[in-house]
Amino acid sequence: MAEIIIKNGFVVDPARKINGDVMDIAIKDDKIVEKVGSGAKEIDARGKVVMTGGVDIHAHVAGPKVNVGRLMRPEDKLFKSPNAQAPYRIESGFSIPSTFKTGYDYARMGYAFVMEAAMPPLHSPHVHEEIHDTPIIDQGALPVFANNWFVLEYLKNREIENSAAYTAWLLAATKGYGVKLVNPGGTAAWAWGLNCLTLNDPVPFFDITPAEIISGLMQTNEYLGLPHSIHIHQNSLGTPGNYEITLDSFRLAEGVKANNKFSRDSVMHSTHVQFHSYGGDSWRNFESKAKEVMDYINGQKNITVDLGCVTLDETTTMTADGPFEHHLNQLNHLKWANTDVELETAAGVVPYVYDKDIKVCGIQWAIGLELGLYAKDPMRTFITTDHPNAGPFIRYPRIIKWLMSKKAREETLESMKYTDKVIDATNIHSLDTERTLYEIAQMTRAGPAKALGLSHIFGSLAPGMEANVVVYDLNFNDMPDDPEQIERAFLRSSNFIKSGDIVVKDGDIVSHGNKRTFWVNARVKENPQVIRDIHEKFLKEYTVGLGNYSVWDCLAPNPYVIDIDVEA
Amino acid sequence: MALVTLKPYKEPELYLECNNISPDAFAGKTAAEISELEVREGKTRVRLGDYFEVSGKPGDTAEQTEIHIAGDCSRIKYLGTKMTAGSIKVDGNADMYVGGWMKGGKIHVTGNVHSFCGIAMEGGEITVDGNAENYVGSAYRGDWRGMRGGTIRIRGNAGNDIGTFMLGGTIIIEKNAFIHVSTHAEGGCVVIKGDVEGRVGGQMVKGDIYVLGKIQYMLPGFKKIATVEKEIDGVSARFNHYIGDLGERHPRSKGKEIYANLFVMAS
Amino acid sequence: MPKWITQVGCPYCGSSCDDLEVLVSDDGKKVLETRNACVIGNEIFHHASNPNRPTRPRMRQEDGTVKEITYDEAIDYTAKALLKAKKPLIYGFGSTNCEGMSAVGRVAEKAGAVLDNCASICHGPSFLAIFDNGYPSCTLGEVKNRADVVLFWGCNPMHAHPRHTSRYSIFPRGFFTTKGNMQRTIICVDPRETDTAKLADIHLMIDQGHDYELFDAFRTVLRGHDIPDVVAGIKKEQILEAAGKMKNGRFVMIFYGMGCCHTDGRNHNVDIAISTTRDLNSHTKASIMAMRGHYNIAGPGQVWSWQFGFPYCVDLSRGTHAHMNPGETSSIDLAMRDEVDCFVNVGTDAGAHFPIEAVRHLKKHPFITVDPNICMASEISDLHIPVRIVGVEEPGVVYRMDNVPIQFKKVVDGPDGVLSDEELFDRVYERMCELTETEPIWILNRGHAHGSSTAEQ
Amino acid sequence: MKEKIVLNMITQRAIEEGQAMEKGKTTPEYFKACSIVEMNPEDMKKLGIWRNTNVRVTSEAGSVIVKAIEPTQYVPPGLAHIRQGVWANQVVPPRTQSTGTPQYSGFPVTIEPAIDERIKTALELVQGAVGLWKEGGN
Repeated sequence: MAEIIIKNGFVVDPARKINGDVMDIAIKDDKIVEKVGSGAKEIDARGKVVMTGGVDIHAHVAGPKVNVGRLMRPEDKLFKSPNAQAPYRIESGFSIPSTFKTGYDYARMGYAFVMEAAMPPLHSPHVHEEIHDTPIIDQGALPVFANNWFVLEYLKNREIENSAAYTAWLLAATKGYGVKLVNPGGTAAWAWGLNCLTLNDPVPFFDITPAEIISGLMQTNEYLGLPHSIHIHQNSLGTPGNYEITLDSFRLAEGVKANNKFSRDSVMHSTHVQFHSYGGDSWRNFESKAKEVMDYINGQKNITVDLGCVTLDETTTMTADGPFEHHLNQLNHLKWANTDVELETAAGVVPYVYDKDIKVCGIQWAIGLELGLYAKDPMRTFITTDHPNAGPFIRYPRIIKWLMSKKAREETLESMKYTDKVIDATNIHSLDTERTLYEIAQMTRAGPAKALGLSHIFGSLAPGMEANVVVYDLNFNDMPDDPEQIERAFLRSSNFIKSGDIVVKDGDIVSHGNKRTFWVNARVKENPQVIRDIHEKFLKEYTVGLGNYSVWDCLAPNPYVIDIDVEA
Repeated sequence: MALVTLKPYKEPELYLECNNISPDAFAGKTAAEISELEVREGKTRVRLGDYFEVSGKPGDTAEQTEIHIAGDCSRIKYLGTKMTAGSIKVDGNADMYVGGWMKGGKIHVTGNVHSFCGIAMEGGEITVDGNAENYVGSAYRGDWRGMRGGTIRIRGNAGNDIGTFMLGGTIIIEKNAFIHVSTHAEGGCVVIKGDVEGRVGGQMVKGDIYVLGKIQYMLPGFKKIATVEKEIDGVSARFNHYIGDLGERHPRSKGKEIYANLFVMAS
Repeated sequence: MPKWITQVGCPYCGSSCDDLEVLVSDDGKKVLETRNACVIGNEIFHHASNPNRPTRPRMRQEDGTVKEITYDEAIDYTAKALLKAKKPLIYGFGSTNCEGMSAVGRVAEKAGAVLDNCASICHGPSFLAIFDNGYPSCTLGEVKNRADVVLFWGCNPMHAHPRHTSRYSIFPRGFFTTKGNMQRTIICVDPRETDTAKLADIHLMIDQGHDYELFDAFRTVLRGHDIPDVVAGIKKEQILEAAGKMKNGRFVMIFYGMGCCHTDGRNHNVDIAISTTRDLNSHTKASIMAMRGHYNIAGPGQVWSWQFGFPYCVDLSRGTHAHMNPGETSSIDLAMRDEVDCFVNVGTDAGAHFPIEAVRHLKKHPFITVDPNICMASEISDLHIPVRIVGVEEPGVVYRMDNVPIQFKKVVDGPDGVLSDEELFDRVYERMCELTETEPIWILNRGHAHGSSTAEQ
Repeated sequence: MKEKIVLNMITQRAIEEGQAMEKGKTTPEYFKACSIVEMNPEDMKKLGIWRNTNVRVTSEAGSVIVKAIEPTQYVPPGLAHIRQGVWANQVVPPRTQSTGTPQYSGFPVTIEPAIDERIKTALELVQGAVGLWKEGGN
């Protein structure tokens, strides 16, 4: 690695309030710098847009349930795998791509960092094995906490300090990045075939409610001062009328203040809100409540969201929300995989076809986009598809196209079989908002980097930042009339420099770059009770020895460890 | 119809994967161009002309193109896969995937075919004068969308997994079949003119099966509801009408459950 | 002083017990004693110190005898054989770590090979069933902590997984199962009265090969329909009794084995077992699990799924994309149809465990064995390359039968100069790159590590 | 008394086989554990043999000499069991029903007394099958 200069591009860097200024971006080794010498390699970006590398706050790209999806869907590969780009590795699959294809496709789109959104702690070695087989992109993973027996016990007794000590231990043991909640209490109930559909449903046996779990983990998170807030997939996902439960969950964050040294303001990241913004009381009168949900978010400062946009593809749903997948399977009767993980969590996987000619799918599509259009603060609203749940991540450029072009939205809406019914049940048709490149950069870069507590390395092109620079073939001053060109430009970048390595040229991979695994090491003062509890549970209830549980260092061979010292 | 003749003159060491022996791939080309078409033998790329003598001239479209393979294709895979129109005739045997993912046109094999004949077929006709191995008209692994249309006629015997995950179309086995007929099917019609060992209609949701011979082991999930007169593929007879698989889920229509039908010729 | 090493993983069966204790000699080279292992596991640890074990590659000579050669020569031979073959088959991985399985993926891609593992002749039909119907399963701790009705269908853990019943499925006391086996109803379906069947409360001695019909009967009964008086040799009353136990259980666990996968119908026996599990979830909580044979035979299914999208029978000969269709791209079919022209047997013994006719077909072409021990395959190979024993001399990640990854440690040093599977395959890959004058492609930029870093605030 | 009997064959694991296999496939333990066929005493009676008699087992795929023993785990009449391994695989049909997995269980075999015939060792069987066996071993 040496010096590179990207010359004369339209720089879009919201973190520095730069909006289309023609500038040079200089790189030395793996950092952005003020200037470089005359020997620097030049990349001509004249007439093209230059941004920092994308940051994906929520995608299922590595680990056991992703792999169950791959394993159980050979038909996702048949005639759907692109030809390998010699001399690089074979790429397989559409909705659940192989690790190689995952790394390559993210890189082609100019993404530098991807957060694996749900890591079952017992399976964390598997998650890390997949991460280190995913080329180019930096990754972290969020262990799941909200149905974990230790957490449920500590929070039932309101022992935040113990909960924090356990959380810190588990983050280090799993090399995890932050605190993920999936269907709090509901997944624990699923171990007996049950669920928690509201915030006050008692969790069987544990004598605690989802609301108490959410509040308790929020307190735990801020007690530790982790870089990221809690990251929550709320109860009652995908059910008509669930927006009220969504709003109830949001309200738990009212008055809670962010405590951290990473310039993060939020205390709750609510993920794939599209699945949680449903009105009506059945699929018959199902309707959008995107406005109600976004109105609330717009009025707050300490909550961030990602969209979870439906892309109208055949895809594979997968979530630690075990009972939801069982429910979905009873609706579509396709194959169903499930894994209940001892003491910790569960997961389910079901293929799903979002058919634009099915009314409900059309409404779901509209809800995701409405959320993105209603958002007043693009720094707190991020573009995702909950990959692969609402669609594969390679559709991000398509979502950008829809958000940037009313024409593109109308074309899709018009192509549906039940256009009028979708219009009746949503507001998409009346929304004229078109997002700008500046806002798109906020929603895919500056915003998620800040929410993850990584704004000191990602999300901006300021000198000193990680040298992630992407060039898109779009003329800032003369954006194309044809929205398809927007999608094409974002799908295959002209150039992508990742940590100082040129990894993509003209949309093709040219290097495997140098990927890293991000994890958080929070040091708390020794807590003998928690240590005793851990030893006891491993002796009595787990089937794996404590000594074989913590992820070996060699499984995350290129670590980026964020150390935190927690003052008692 | 314009005729192209392929005469095999060399046996491959392994097997040839000939996805492009189809009227669609040949249409509008000269014999020389057809000879140049790439086929695979393992990881090596070879030309069609390395193994076949190509003569004649195809039509401008698939529909106008008739392919005659004047010789045995026991080591040729993927004949006529994805074809949409026109015809292929093979003098002799053919290997796996004959007519797989086929959408239209006709294939006639005078000998036997190996497995996966007519896999995920959507339309057209396949006729095999000899026997077929397994997975006639089934789905590709993992796909719930099996055969959707068209007709497969096997004049001899067939093995297991006939019409697995079938949604539409017709499969006729003129002699005997082994096990697993219309497993997981949600439509379509399978006719077995000879005997079947068992597992007929397991996990079947919808669709029809006719067995003109005997079923050695009936599934417990099938229940006899009537004896009916039926005509099927030129045979009129009395059949015992069973419904099932009672162990499987079934859609409801107008308050009634819709079952799969199994008709077994009454002795 | 000899030293006890604790929480050691056992490289034998799919139970992948990780609670063994191994006494290692002063010099760290010899296993003296083991605790907690079953008789078979115990044998593995002691066998490592067998003085007759080969420690150098052995090449077969024209007169049929073998001669020791260097690793460099063996690597060169293997690389050339793989490059020369039009369609090589690399098969095995019954006793290899995931690191080795990952390394071989790179080799296979370069060689345009078919990559297959022992599931092909074992639980392969389970994969076919999972493709068609999914897999509602759980980890073994769920069984220990919750299961009150446990079915063993066509499997015999008392023989094939000796500690399974004591660690997970019948005897252990768990969080909600504090009375252990007293709290569990055990149902066994098997044509023989196996040692597992002897432990069962209900033994359904099924007519061999009629599992599908019996499952169909259970499903039919669960939906409230009548069934014939006898199905698959089992009386209706017995079927109703067993179905009642399952319906009334709070957590029903179905373990199944080769009794389903090795007989007529293969995958569909598992397929309908999965349907039955799904049906039971409308009444109570139910889960199903394949009794995988080896301690890491779930491993290649995982590694190759994330690398290529398929758990086994991965045909990479096209070079551009992976293709899988068991029946076509499966080892036995490839062998019997003469569809491959080079065979590499890794960490298994195809010589002993393939039907002999398939071995004869494979032997027409170059035949290479990579395995720590002398086995039937090594004794008919053109080349035998010994490697370190995973779980004894080589650490690594392994996947237990429930797909839980377990990090197995090493307990003793391997024989001097003997490579691990991963080292061997990486060197074969590098040699293939040299021979083809191409650049090796590694995922992680080797020699360019950032190292640990602390965020500065 | 019959000269031969047709039984339904299965080949499965046994702990003795597992232990011996790990010891080594050329050991006497492996020979003892695997070169046997378990059959119901009634079937032995039909065949007119005593337990521990050598028999020839023949399937569509081949033929092997093994010792008939009384089942260590009960086998009903009509069924026979050879523990998985070298001897079993001399007779296991390689047909897979296009699933990839051979017919390791549920195939018909003919069993006939072979009192004077010798049971071959594992090495002799496997090396013999591929033309590498030399008398006296190698």
